[in-house]
Amino acid sequence: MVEIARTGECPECGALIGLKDPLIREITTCEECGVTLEVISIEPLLFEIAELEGEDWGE
Amino acid sequence: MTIEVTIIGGSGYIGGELLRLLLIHPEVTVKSVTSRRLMGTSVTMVHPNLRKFTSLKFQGKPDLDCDVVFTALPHKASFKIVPELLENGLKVIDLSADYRLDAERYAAWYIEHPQPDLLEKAVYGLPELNREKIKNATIVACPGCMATAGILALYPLNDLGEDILIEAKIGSSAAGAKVSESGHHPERCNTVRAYAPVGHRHQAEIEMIIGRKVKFSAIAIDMVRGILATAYIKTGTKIDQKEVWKQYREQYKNEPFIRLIKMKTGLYRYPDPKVLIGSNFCDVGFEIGKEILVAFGALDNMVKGGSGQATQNMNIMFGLEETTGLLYPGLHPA
Amino acid sequence: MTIEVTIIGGSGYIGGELLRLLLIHPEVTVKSVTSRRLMGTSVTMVHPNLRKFTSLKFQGKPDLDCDVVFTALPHKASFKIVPELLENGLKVIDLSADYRLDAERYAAWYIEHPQPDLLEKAVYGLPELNREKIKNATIVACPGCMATAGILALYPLNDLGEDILIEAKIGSSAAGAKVSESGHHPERCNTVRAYAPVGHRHQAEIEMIIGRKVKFSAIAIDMVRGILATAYIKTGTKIDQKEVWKQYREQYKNEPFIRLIKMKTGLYRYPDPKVLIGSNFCDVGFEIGKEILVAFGALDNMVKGGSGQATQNMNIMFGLEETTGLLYPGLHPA
Repeated sequence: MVEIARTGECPECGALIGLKDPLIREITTCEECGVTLEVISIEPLLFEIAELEGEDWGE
Repeated sequence: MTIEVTIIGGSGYIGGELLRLLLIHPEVTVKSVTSRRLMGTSVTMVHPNLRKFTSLKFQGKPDLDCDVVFTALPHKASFKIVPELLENGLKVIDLSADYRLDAERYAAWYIEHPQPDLLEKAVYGLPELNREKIKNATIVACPGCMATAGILALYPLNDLGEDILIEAKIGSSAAGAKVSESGHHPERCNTVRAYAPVGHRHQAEIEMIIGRKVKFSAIAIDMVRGILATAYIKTGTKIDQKEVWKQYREQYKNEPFIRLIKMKTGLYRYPDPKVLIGSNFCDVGFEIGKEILVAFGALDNMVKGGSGQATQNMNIMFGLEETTGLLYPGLHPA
Repeated sequence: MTIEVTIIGGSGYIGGELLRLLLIHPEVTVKSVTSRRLMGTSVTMVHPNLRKFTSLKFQGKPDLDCDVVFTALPHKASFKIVPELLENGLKVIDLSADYRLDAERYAAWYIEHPQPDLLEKAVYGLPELNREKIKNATIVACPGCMATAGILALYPLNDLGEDILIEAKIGSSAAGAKVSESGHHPERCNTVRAYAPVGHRHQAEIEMIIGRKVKFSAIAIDMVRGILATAYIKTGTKIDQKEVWKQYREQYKNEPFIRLIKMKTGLYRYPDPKVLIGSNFCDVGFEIGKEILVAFGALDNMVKGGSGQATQNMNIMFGLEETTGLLYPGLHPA
């Protein structure tokens, strides 16, 4: 069975993200904007921005 | 297909960078490089990075038995030569400001243009916006380095409104090889110098291309190569982020030298010339505030803002794959 | 011929520079890049200059279905992996200090070498001196960056005598990507820091190759990339300049990446890393005083002093033209 990559839209930047055989709660990263996402639905493939502890980046 | 090239005005930094790119360009042979001041001197005396890459000497007269001439002269010097080159049936790629603006703007910023007919024929050499015209051009006027960064940052955006401020932070190589008080190392190092807070001529180019008034300011910072243009657009309302992403993607999705940078993590979240040194990329990005949209354009002023863009135009004019001899990653760290 | 490459330890500056060179090398495909710490992260997150050049992600485990493995790990980490790689019939190019010295010197500077048989097989990866051995090597140990500059400056000289002092001035990228007090920008900028006036391990490599004792000191200066090694040789009498030129020419006349620089005019009269940024050249030169001969070696520590030399070794090991994917002029100014 050829693994079909499902695609869904990044909620942050709208980029199309393809995942083979996605799982609910699976964590992934949007390549275009680097946001960490959590799979919240398989059919259709939907993501939510995963809560991460604030990263200190500023000057 | 070998393109025979002559460079008129090869002793400066832009001339040197043209040589760096063209000497290793797979489809190019550099036939002659001129410099009246350094006639007879080896090119490598002024461009020591090119040792072992060329034994060319600066000539007083250009060898016009070639396919294309790059003119890298101080402003207003091109007027004396370009007409003759075109009459000889040569293609000309000019890196000065002499043929960039339309007649009306040129008169507003300088004086009446001395060669209006030529100005008419000249194509503004920004491939991402003018590719088709550049293909058939006989004279291409390469854009200013800061104008390139500002235009590429703003161009895709639809609702720009009327309140746009662009500030370009720029490195010392953009001031050229000629020594000066302002370029003297003890004075230039660690400076944050507002050398053109108003009235810089690149403003005219940006206004011409994006079709509205802008405020433009240039600040020299402690860097040799690089520009970051930050454009502050008053939007009045909070714009939808995905909509802005869409506008940039639509405009630049097939562009080999534009990268969209707006990241949530990592050290380089927005465009930054630090990772573009020596490369022909322009990194474009943005951020959204309550009543403001900030757009970014970063590039190496000597490559995408100068000799690289000129080479990109040459590739287009001669029907080559546009990235030929230009697909180099920036150095990091450098 | 396509060489399939895996890089073990790709998240550091040397790993990033290997990727910069290998991703645009005409005969190479990069199959995998490992980093335990950054497993699953895109390579471009740590090497943003490589955006649009690769979509590779860091892997925890290397893909060993390849032709050659570059190991760019902290010192002593290679011991754990290299044996297994060799048993798999892979060629290994190691950029650490683990296999550079002979057993005797290694024991003197560190501890008994844990893999004497492997150490025996390892070839010191300085092409200008070891080309034939590198051709048939299965494991190549790439030299230290300062050792490369010091050795190439001294090697051609016959009457070296016994009193040699080498001082290497070096940039911050050589200390690597790991943050530290010494690398903190406000402390590192404008410093002239004698961080290893005695006892630096590159001394052992230089002594091993030129076969006599030397004094070696390393000074960190305000530069990101670059090394200038100045070697002061007490000669007692004034040596004939032409004789010294002859020794250098004889040794290096066919070397594609060595340039002899001793000029009477111009700004760059002696070797200077300023014009070598991003290139694989080592510029070598000298000057003669009443009782002293000063020899110079300049290079980019990340290229000829690291990833470029490693790529040069790969070209030799796989019978490619040695300059393949490496003939780039340095950036100037930069």
